Amino acid sequence: MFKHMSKVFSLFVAASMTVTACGLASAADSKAIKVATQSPLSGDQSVVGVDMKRGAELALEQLGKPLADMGFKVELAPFDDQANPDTGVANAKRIVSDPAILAIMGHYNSGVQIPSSEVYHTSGLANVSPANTNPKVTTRGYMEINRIVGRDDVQGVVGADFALGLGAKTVFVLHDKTAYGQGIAEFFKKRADEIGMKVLGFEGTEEKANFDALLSPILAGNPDLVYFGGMYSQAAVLFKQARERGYAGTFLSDDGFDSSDASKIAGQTLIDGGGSYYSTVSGPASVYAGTAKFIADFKAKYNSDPQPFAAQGYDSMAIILKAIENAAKAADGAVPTRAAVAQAVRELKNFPGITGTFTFNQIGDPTVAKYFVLKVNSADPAKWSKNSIVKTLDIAPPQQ
Amino acid sequence: MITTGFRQLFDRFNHGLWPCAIIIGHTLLGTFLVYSTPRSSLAFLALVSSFFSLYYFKADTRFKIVAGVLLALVVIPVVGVRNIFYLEVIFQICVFAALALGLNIVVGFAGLLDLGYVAFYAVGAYLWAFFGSQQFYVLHFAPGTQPSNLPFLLPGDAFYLFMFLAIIVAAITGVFLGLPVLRLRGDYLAIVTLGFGEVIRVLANNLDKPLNFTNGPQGITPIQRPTMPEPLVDSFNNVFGSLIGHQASIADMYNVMFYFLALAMIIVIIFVTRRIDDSKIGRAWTAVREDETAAIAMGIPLVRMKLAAFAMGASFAGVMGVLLAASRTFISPESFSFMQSIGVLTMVILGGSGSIPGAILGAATVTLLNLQILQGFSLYLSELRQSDAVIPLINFAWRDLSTQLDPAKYQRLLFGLILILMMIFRPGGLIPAKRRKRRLAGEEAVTEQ
Amino acid sequence: MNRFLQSINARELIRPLGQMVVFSLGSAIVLSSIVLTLALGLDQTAVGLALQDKYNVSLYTYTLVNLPQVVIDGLTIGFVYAAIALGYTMVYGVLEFINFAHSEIFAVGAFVGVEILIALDHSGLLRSASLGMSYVLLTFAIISGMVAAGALAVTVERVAYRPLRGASRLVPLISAIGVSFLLQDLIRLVEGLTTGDFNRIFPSFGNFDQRLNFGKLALGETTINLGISIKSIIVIVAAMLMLMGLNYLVNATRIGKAIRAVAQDRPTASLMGINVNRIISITFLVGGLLGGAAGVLYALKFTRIDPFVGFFPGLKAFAAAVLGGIGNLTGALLGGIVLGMLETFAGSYMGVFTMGAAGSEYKDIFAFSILILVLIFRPQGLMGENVGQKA
Amino acid sequence: MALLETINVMKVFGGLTAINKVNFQLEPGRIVSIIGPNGAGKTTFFNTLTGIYSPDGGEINFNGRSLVGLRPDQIAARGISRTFQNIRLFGEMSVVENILVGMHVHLRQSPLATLLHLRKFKAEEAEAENKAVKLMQYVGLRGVGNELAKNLPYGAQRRLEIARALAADPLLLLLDEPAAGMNPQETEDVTRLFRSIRDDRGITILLIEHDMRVVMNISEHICVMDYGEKIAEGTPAEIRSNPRVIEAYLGRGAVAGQHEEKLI
Repeated sequence: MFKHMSKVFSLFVAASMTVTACGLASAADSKAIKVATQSPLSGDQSVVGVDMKRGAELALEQLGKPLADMGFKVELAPFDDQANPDTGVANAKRIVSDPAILAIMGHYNSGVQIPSSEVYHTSGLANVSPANTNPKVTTRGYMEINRIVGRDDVQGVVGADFALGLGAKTVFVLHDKTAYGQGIAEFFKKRADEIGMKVLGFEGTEEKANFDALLSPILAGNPDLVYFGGMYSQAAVLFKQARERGYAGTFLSDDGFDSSDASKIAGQTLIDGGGSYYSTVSGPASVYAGTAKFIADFKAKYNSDPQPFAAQGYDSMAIILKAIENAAKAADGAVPTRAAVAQAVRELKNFPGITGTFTFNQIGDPTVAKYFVLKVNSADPAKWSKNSIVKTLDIAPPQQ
Repeated sequence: MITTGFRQLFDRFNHGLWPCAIIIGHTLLGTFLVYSTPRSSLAFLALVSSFFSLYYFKADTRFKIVAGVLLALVVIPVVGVRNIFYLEVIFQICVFAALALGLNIVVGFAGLLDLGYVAFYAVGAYLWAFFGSQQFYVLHFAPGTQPSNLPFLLPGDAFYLFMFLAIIVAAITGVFLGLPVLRLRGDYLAIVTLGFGEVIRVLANNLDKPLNFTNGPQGITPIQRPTMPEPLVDSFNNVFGSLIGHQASIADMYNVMFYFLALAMIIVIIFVTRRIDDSKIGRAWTAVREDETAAIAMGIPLVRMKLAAFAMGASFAGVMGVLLAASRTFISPESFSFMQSIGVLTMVILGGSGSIPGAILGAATVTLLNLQILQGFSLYLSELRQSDAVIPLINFAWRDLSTQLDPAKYQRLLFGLILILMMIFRPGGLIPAKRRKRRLAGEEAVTEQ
Repeated sequence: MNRFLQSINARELIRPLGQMVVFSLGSAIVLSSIVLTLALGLDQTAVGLALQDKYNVSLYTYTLVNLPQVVIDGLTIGFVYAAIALGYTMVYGVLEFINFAHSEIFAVGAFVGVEILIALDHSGLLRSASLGMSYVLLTFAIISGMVAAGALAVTVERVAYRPLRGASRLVPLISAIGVSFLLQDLIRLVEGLTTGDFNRIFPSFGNFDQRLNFGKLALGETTINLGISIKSIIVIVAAMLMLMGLNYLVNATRIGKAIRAVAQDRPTASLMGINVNRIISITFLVGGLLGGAAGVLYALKFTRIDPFVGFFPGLKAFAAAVLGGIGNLTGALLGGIVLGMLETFAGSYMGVFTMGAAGSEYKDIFAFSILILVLIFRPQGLMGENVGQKA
Repeated sequence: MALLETINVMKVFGGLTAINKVNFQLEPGRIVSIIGPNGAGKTTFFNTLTGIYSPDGGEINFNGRSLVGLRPDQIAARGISRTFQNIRLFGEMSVVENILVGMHVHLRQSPLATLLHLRKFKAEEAEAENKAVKLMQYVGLRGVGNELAKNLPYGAQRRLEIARALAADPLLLLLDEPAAGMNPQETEDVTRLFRSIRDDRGITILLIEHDMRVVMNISEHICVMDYGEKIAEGTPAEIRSNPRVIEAYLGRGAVAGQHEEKLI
């Protein structure tokens, strides 16, 4: 037995030696630039995390040309934060200690982004976040930290205003007990109270399958609208079960609902009754031609539909590449410093992405977040991209 | 055959002045490698592994102490400030080693399988997170809706007080949980502690209403750190500045400081554990683990001894929780998942249940695997995939390799494999626990077999 | 044929049915009276007034009108737990060993069943199937899931548990935890390599999503549709069949006799010429078959599965098995029903009774607290026998 | 006054009465045996005395105080030590440590003294170690202090178990089949050991034994159990000729035959 162990061990040593050797070899290239990504690539949140990374990968592949023409070799350095703050911080420190890395696209979990970005901040590494909606991400006022998604206190408000516009008088607010879902739901509830809607209940649940118990108080109250803050994987299951139990009102959810898998799960139940809506920053094909192309390209490359935040991953990477390009031009084609890249990200004006046009304010929020509210039009997952815009809102984030 | 060859080689050099030479050589080589190739995983492994040649080779104790102190207090901080990733890895090894040592008391010494160990870690972390942040003034606000510019409840230096408080609070939590469940049979206990771990996590996730104690899934931030004495920063820079190559910032120094704190905690924990293990309590634990019925018939109060083990393990985790909260300045329920408990258990089992050096080796191995080696492999594969490289013989382009095969994704698989293989082939772990040989007066010399 | 019929012991088939009825009614009545008493007591307090304000009905009426549906929901999930718990309890009864990996065996069953249905869906067979055919296809998927899970369970036992027999109790348990984690990532790996995505969705076909409505109950300004979906009925019926079949196997067949003998006294059974290893393999096979079937049923009921789908239902089912008295088949049924009911009652009413301070997010904790309480006062579980410690 | 006294002690498992109203008195300083066929309830009686089972009725008094309701460790602390029918040593601990565990109740060792290795801690440990080595030698084990208990040969394990029990300085020593599995020479040795334990240390001994040579050789008093009841009590000579005992051991027919023989 021990013999085997030593064999395994020597294999292992040999393997790590190769890794090191190759690592050394590639670092030698003077115009090599790396952009890191951090998202959960393992565990149960990897569904979203992997596609976020793929979005970035696709962006690098499609948009890396200007930099390549300038003689740079841009590489992706994908990290797995395992949705775990400890791993995230360790990776962050590894990332900042690699001088070839000029920027980082990440994270999915605010719980990982906040401690990790402390590290980026101290090293002056530009971070563009595709998914973290927690206000704390930007309210710390760090120069390097930006995000392209709206804040909880914006999207929740958008949802509530839209619900009122639909004529909803009573609502039941649910969320998935994650920083993301609960954040949005809290602000939805707050806004709903302010504008005079009656909030019948406010509940969080980590349940992924059996919503029966939760549905009893909902059906007893028969609200005009049910709001879910969280991801489609829970929301669609919940909506389906509610509809099957005879709920006839309207469903509303957030940008975590923007996945064709939602209709794969819930199908016709999303169309019945008062129908289903979701707010999103990711513009539909009819407004942004880029979105349709992105979905098609993504599907061609990875053989599956992009999950929520894949498009944001794409845009974050696009912004980073553009900023590096600008900074490199300012430096006369030399490899720019991290500070210059961070500065360049902040200074981008009206950058056209596939999920919006981005300009960052002084704390790194997009100055105007464009929100769409979409209606699910078909039970067929293939027609998800045909969902129609029912409302468009431009909202500036709070200035703190 | 390789093993015996290796052992012969080892024995040949393990006497006289050889060990000192090897230790010095190993350390110097490691330091040199890390210096010359600042981002090579292998160089770093070479440096870290010098702790183990320090442990394995027979040398004068005074020499070992001096070498160990130099390595831990000079080499690691200097190397760590040059490359903060290394310091972070070492820091995490220390934190997990402390946790593994704590769990080792419960699982290894007393034989109680605790699958919810991070619950106590969470208790300590949230203790300081609540009192060391603005959370006290947020009690009546829903998560995310609090006003900004709130004052802090306590000064940052209360941190040191809370390290002591955490010992007590976590121990009380341990007793509180232990009292009802420690009468249960071993395998029931495992499941109940698993449930308890989940309960604590769910509580942390949900105690944002009716009163907002934990800020729910949003987590608590900012959490204060103890103040950093300015002279320390200055003198560090004066002494080591030239070695490091740049001036250490306050943030760097905090990294060093928390590393020192974690290291100090490990030393305290090892000291306490060894002393207790070598007393009637330690013997009682082992007796309980070996045979409960015989132990109780010898007058050992079963429940009280199990509670003692539980409380002691819990208190170690509690202290490390406080340390973690302060070093991260942020705490959220995601840090305390079942996965973490299993991770710590894996460390204990891999190193050797009941073995103190084993727990440390286990923590180091798993942490290095997770943070350095698997991630390193994945990054390497990712680089290959972006290159035009081809595997020569089978003409397979790396580009086509599925990202599903990235090793970093398979942490659970790795933990699972370690647990199964260790149980089947080496249940004693990498460094099996050894009973201390006593020098018994009146006994004739015991011959080694 | 006649001889075969005679050889079937009718009582062994009927007995579990009677027990199910008793347990279901019993737990329903006990829990209902508790919540109704609570509601009556809280009716005129702030709790009742808050509800009056939002729903425009009294707390008592609200509680009463919701009851029938809550009971139906509780029973459905209770039967799911019971079906999974049977696998734990079978193995525990024979080996005194918690098969921690049972939850992943359950998940593998679910994946195999769902993948087969997805493949049928792609081939167009599913959508064109008649009603009768759709039931045949569902049965086929369930059986495939069972076979895969059963084979896996036997393999796992051979590879990861058998070499450890005779070691202290914790050793195989730790190995089982390892197997559980290993399998989660293996499912993910295989699904990821073959389909690129590990979130799988039970295709919609047949009439399983339809709901049988029993009637409407008026509650303030709204009405509540009382009913049960066809898939819930399938789940309950299948769980009943599984329990009856298992009960029969254990109590009225030669293999069952051998299983019981091994459970009671392994060395003696071995001396009597029983091949202990074979019986243990059979036990794992049966546990795996049941787990696989439960997995496909779970996917049918709740639509979406992922590689980690087994963990929570597995934990709950284990709690159910312990609650009922682990090693006892009837106990698993009782534990499942009680746990399902408790959880559903807590989830449905806790939010109202605490004025929203603690809602259904605590229902898992609630289940665990009950488990801990039961273990403190009755460590052998509700139906377990008190086996004295041997000195 | 009797050292140990049981009054109508009962223990019931399910429907089975394992011990039925046993009245038993044990005078200090004696060696007494309990005999009886397999399943007579002897070991259950031991387990009830030592608190592993709590009695379902009756009284148990030891040294003038009731033992009912006490935990096994509390009973052990009162001065009852025991060995087990199927040896239960702490296999992964060394021989000396096994004996040290037996001293658990007598060691003071405050936490502070333990952590700081105060002088009184060191002195106590050293003294305990010395005592352990002496005990080892007393039961006839030499040079194995650092061996793991599981590595000892069978006979040595039996001796070690006795040493461990003696380490607690008990008033009463309960031995459950201490000579089982031993050859005649070993049996003779341990029998001598038991007698010296009583003679040198004044420890009262109660033993369960099947080997009648041991029983008849060593016991001053014998108690016979069958079907959970005490059926006879007396000196070895009395027991040897007691018809109920012969009946219990040989079956009813044998006794009837014997009677017939006498009648004729």
